[in-house]
Amino acid sequence: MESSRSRSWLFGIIGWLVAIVLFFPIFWVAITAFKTEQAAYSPSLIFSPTLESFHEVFARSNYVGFALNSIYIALGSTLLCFIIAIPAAYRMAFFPSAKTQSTLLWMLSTKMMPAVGVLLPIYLLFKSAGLLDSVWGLIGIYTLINLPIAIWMSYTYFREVPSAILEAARVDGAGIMSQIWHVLTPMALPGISSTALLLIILSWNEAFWSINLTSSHAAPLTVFIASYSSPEGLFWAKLSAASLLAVAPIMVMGWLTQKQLVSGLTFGAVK
Amino acid sequence: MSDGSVKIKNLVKTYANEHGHPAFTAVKGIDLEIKDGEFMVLVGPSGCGKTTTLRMIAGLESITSGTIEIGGKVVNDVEPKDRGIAMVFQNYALYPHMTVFENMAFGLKLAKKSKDDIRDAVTRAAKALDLDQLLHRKPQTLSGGQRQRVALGRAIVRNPKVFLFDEPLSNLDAKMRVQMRTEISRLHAVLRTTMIYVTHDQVEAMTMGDRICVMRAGVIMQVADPLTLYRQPQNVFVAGFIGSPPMNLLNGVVKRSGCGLEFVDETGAFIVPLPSRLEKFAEPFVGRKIIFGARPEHLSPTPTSDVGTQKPLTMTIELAEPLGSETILYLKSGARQIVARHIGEQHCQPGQTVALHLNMEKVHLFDAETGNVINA
Amino acid sequence: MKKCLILLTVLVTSICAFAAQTVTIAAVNNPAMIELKRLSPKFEAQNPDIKLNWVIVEENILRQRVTTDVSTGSGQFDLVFLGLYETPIFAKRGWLKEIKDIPASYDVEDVFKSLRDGLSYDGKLYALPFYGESSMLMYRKDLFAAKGLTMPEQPTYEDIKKFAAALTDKSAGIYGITLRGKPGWGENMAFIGTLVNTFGGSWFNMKWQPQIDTPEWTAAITYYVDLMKNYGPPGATANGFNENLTLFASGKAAMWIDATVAAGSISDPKESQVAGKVGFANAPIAKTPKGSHWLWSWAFAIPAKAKSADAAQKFALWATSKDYIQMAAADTGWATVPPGTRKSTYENADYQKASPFAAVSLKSLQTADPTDPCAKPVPYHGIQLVGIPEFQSFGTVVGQNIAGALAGNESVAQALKMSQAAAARAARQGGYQK
Amino acid sequence: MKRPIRTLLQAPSVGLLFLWMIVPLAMTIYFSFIRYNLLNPDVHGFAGFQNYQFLWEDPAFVPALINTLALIGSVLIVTIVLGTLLAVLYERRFFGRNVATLLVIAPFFVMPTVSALVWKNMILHPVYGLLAHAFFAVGLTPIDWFGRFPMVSVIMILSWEWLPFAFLILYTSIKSLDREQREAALIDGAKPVQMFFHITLPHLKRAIGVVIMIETIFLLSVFAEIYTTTSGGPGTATTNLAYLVYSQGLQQFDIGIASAGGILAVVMANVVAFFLVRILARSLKGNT
Repeated sequence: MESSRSRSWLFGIIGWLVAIVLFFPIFWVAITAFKTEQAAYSPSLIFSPTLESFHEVFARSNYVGFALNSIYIALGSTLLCFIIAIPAAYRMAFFPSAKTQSTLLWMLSTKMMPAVGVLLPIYLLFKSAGLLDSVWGLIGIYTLINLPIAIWMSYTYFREVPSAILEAARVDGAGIMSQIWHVLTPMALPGISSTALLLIILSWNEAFWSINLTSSHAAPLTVFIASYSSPEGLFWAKLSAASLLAVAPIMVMGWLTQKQLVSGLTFGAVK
Repeated sequence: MSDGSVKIKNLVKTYANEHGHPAFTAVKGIDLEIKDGEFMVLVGPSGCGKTTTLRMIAGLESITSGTIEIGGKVVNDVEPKDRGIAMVFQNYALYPHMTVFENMAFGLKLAKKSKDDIRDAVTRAAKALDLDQLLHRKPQTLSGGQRQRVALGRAIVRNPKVFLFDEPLSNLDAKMRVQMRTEISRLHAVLRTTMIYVTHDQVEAMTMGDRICVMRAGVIMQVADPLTLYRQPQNVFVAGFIGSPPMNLLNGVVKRSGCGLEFVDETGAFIVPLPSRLEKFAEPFVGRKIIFGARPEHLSPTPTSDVGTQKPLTMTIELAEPLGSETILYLKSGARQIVARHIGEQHCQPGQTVALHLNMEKVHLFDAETGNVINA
Repeated sequence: MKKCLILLTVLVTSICAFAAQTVTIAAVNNPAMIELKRLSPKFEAQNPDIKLNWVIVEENILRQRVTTDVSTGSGQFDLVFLGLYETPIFAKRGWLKEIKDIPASYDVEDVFKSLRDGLSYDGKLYALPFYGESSMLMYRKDLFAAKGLTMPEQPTYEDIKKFAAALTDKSAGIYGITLRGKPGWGENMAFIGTLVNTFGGSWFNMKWQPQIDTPEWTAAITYYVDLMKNYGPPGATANGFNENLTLFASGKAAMWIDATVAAGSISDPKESQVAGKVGFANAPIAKTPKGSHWLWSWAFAIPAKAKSADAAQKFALWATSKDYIQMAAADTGWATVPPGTRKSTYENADYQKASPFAAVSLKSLQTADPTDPCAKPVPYHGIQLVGIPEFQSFGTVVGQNIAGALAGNESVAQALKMSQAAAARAARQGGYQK
Repeated sequence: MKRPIRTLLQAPSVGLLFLWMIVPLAMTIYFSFIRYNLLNPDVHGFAGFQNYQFLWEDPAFVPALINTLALIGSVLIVTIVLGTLLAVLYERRFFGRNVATLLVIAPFFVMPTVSALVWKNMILHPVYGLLAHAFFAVGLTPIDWFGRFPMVSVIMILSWEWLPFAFLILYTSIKSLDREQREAALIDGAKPVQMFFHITLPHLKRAIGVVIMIETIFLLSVFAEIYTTTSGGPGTATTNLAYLVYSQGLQQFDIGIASAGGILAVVMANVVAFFLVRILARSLKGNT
C-alpha cells in the first residue's frame, strides 16, 4: 500500500513533467504574445505584460472575418464530407465487394499525393469554375482531401454495428436513408463525432490550399497567420499574438470535446 | 385476418465469389408450403441453408431463382417492409440508442401511423409481454430475456401476417430459454399467426413446431409433424438429427442366414436377425450395405416384445448418466459403441456387463448409399 | 419634366461614379507595407469611389500567389507587389498593364533610372517602385575603434577577412561578421551572386553554358565558407536577412553585408541596441567592382486581367509619390520612409540628417547596373539574379548546395559540381542553349 | 446484394467521390506528359517522359526518397513509442491527470506553420532559442540544430506535432482494455513489464495500425515544416519528395515537372500502402 502510494506520486510527477515539456512551446507563445517586441527576444519570464501586440493585430487585420471563414470552412467541409462519406462507408461496411479493400486503400493513397504536385491543376479548375477565393471552393477542396479519412474511419465504425440491426430496420420499413439516418448514424455517433472533430482540426490547420486558393473574401485564419509569419521569423510578439488568436478557438473546442474524442475513438477504430 | 400462408417453389440461392462467378449454393431448389397460422420450424445443422431460406422469405437476401409467395402473392421483388412480415433476430437487433418504447414504435413511425395509434399498439404489446414497466429504458439496461421480449414486442406491433424467428433463443441461458420457448408458443396460441422459426436445436424444434422442416446442405430432408419425424424418419440424417440422445446408427450389410435375413455390422460383432416385418424391405439389399438404426429407448434389459428377442446383446457399460427419471448408458460391444436409455432409477457401474434386448418392432433400416429409409 | 429627367441622369451618373470600385492589393508583410496600409485610409478619403482590399502575406507566399494569379489570368488582384526579378519576365508575356499617362506632378524622372530600367521591358514601364535597395557594408564603429581599426571607404574582401579575424570574440558572443546563409535564390544567393561577380565570375557565358565550375566561383565560395566558419555566428545556414538584422541589431555581430534598407532598422533606437554605433561603407570588392552590390526593388504592377486597373494605378501612383514619402516621414519619422526610389528623398536635408547611411545607399543604388553585372559579357539581366523563370529553382538548389558546404556536409568542390549540374539541367529544360 | 433502389441511391455519392478523386489525378497525369511552364509559354508540346526523367536525374531525387522514408519511419517510431509509454503512464490515476492530458494533446491543435516557426525561432535558434539560453546558462556551447542536425530537428518538430495524436489514439485504446483480462493476468502473476508486452501491447495493435496509417498519410506529404525551417537543406539533408516537387516544379512554375513529381509521389504512396497493408491487414479490415 505504502509503496503503491509513493509510486502514484512518482507517476504523477513524471506525468506532469511530460505534460509541461510538451506544452511548453505553446505556453511560450502565449507568454510572448503579451510581451513587447523587444522583450520577446529575451528568455525572461519576468516582464510587464502588455496588450500592444493584440491591439496591433486587431488594428491590422479583420480577425473576426478570418475566424468566421475558418469556422464556415471547417464545419462546412466536415459536414459535406460526411454527407458523401457515410453512404459510401455504409455500402463498404455492409455490402462489401472484393474490391472494397483495395478501393479503400487506393483512396487513402491518393491522400498521400503532395499538394504541391497538384496545385496547378486544381488552381486552373477553380479558376474556370469561378471558385477562386470562395468559401465553397475551399469547402470542396477540404471535402475532397478529407474524404478518404472520413470514409475509412466511418467504415471502421460501421463495421462495429451488427448488420442485423440494419436488417431489423429494413423489416421495420426503413429505407436506405432512414437506416442511415435513424439507425446507423446515431449508433456510430461517438465515432462519427470524433472523426468529425479530427476533420475539423485538419481543415482548420490546413495552410497550403487555403493560402493558394483564397485571397480576401474567403481567407481563413491560416491566411491571417501568413500575414504575420515569415520564414525569417520577424516580429515574434505579433506573430505570437496572432498565433494565439488563430489557435485558440480550435484548441478550446478540442479541450471541451476531449472526452467525446476519447470515447468516440474507443468505440470504433481502435477498440 | 389476412392470409399468412407461405409457399416456396424451387427456391435457389447461389452466392457469388470474389470475381462475381457463382461459387456456393446455399439453398438448392427447395419446395415448402406453410399453411396460414402454422408454426413451422426450420431445423438443421449450421450451414444447412435454413437461415438463408428465412432471410429470403424476409426479403433480406435476394433470390437466385424460384419463387416465394406470401398470402398467395409472389413477393420476390417486394421490399421486406411490404411483405407483411416481422422478424426476431438472434442477437435481438434492438436499436441501442432508442428506448424500449421507441424500439417498438420505430416501424409504425416509419409507416407514418398517428401518434395515438402508435401508443395504443405499443402499450398493448408491452402489456402482453410484461414490458410496461420498462418502456423508457434503453436496451443495454435490460437483461437478455427482457431484450428478447422487446424484440418480440417490436415484431408484434407490426401486426404481421408472418412472424420470422432467426434462432431467437440461442443467446439466452438454459432456464430463460425454456421460459421464452413457452412464451413464444403461448403467443402463437393466442395470435394464431403464421410463424417460421429457425433453430439448430432439435429440442426447440420438437417442442414448438406444428411441423418441422429438417434441412441439410441446402436441401429439405423431411417435413412432418414432430412425432412423425421421430417415429418415421425418411432418411438416416433425420433419424440421427432428431432425438436426444441420438439414434444408434450401425453400418453393416444384410446377409442371408438360413431361411431369414440378418444384419451384420461392419465389425462383425453385432449380428441381429431381421424380423419378418422388415424382411420384404431388406430382400433387395442382400449383400449390400445398409445402416441399421435403433433409438436408445428401444434397448432394454427386459424383452419388450416378442419379436427380435432371440438373443440378448451383451455389452459393457462405459459410462452411466443417471438423470433421475431415466439413465443414459454408454455401452460398448467390441469396437462398437451404443447408447441406451432406461426409464427409472437404476444402479449401473462402469465396467459392469449388461444384457440388452432390442425392440425389433421399432428399428429402422436405411440404404447406406442414398441414406433413405427402406422399411417403408 | 425635362428638368426632372436631367436631374435624374445627373443623379444616376453621380451614383455610378460613387459606386465604390474595389482594388484588391496583394502585398508583402514588411514594415514599410504595413505602414502604407495604415496610411491608406487617407487615399480612400481623397478617393471615396475607391475601396482598398488588402491581402498581406509573407514574401514567398506572395510570390507564389501572384505568379499563379497573374500567369493564369485569374484576375483576383488589381494591384500586385512584384520584385525587380519578375516584372520584366511578366511584362514580356503581356501579363502586366503598362504604366501610362503618369501625371507630371509624379515626376517620374525623380525615380532612380536603374530602377526604372529594371522595371521596364522593351522600353515601357510596367511597375512603380515602392522601395529599392542595393547592398552595402555595415559595421560597428565602437568595436572598430576599440581595436584601433579603420574602415576604408571602399573595402576589399581581403580587408574584411582581416577585420573579422580581429573582431571575433566568441566568448563574449561577438562574431566578426555575419552574412546570409539561409538557402534561397533571394536569400544567400543574393549575397553570393554579388560575391561571385566581384570575384570575376558569372552564372552563364554568352552561350548559356553554366560557369559554376570555374575557378572564380571556387575562389569566391571557398572564401565565403572559410570566413563564415571562422568568424561567423553559429547556425549561419538558417540566417537570412531578418535573422542577421536581429543578430546585428542585438550587437552580436561586428560587420554585416546586406541590403541598404537594413540601415533604417539598425539606426532606429526603438528596434536596435546598436543605433548610433554603426558605420556604413560600400559593399566590398575583390577583383572587379562590377556587380559587387545588388539591385532590388519591390514595385506595384497591374495585372493585365485586373478588374479595376485605373483605380489601381491611381493608388500605385499615390503610394509611390513624393507626397507619400512626406506623409510617411510626418507619421513615423524620416529614418523609416520607403527608401531607394527617388533622388528627391536623398536630397532632402531631414532624410540626410536622420539617415547617416544616405550617402552610401545613394551611391550604391546609382552604380548598380543590372544590364552589365559581370566582368565578362553575359546573356542575362540582373546582378544577384538571372532574369529567367528557371532561376528561382536552380538558384535555390545552388543556394542549398552552398549552405551544405557551409554546414560542412559537403566540400566546396562537391557543392559547386552539383550546382553546375543543376544550372545545366535548368538551361536545357528552358531551351536556352541553342 | 443487388437492389436497384440502393444502387441508385448510392450512385451519386459514390460517383462524385470517384470523380473528385479521378479528375485531378487525370489532369496531373496529363500535365506530367507535356511541357508546360507557366512563366515560359514558349516551351510547350508533348514531353514524353522528359519531366519524369528530369526529376529522376536530379541528384536530389534519391536522397529525397530516402529522406521521405526516413522521416516517416523516425516520426512513426518516436510517436508510437513515446505515445505508448505516455498512454501507459496516463492510464494511472494521478493528481490533475485530466488537466495534464489537455496539455499533452494541445500541440495537435497548432497549425503546422506556426509550430514550425515557434520551434525554429523560439526553441531551437542557436542564439535566441530557449535551448541556446539553457545551454549558455550551464556553460555549454549552443547547438546549431538546423545546421548540424537538420533531419533530427525536423523529426523533433514533427514528432511534437504528432505525438498528441498517437497518444490520444493509444490512450483511448488502453482505456478500452478489458479489466477482467488484466486482472486475470495479475492473478496469473504477470509482472508489470510482462503485462505490458503480453497484454497491453497486443491489445494496442489495432490502435497502432490506425496511428501508422493516418500519420503516414500526412507525413508523406510534409511540406510546411520543412519549407519554414530548413528549406530542404543544408544541401539535400532535409529535402523530401514533397519539397523536391515544390523546388523543382512549383517554384519555377514548371507544371509538367510538378505534376510528374505528384504522380511519382502517388506511385510511392501506393508502394508504401502495399507494405502497410501487409503489416496492417488485420486492423485495416477492422476485424478484431
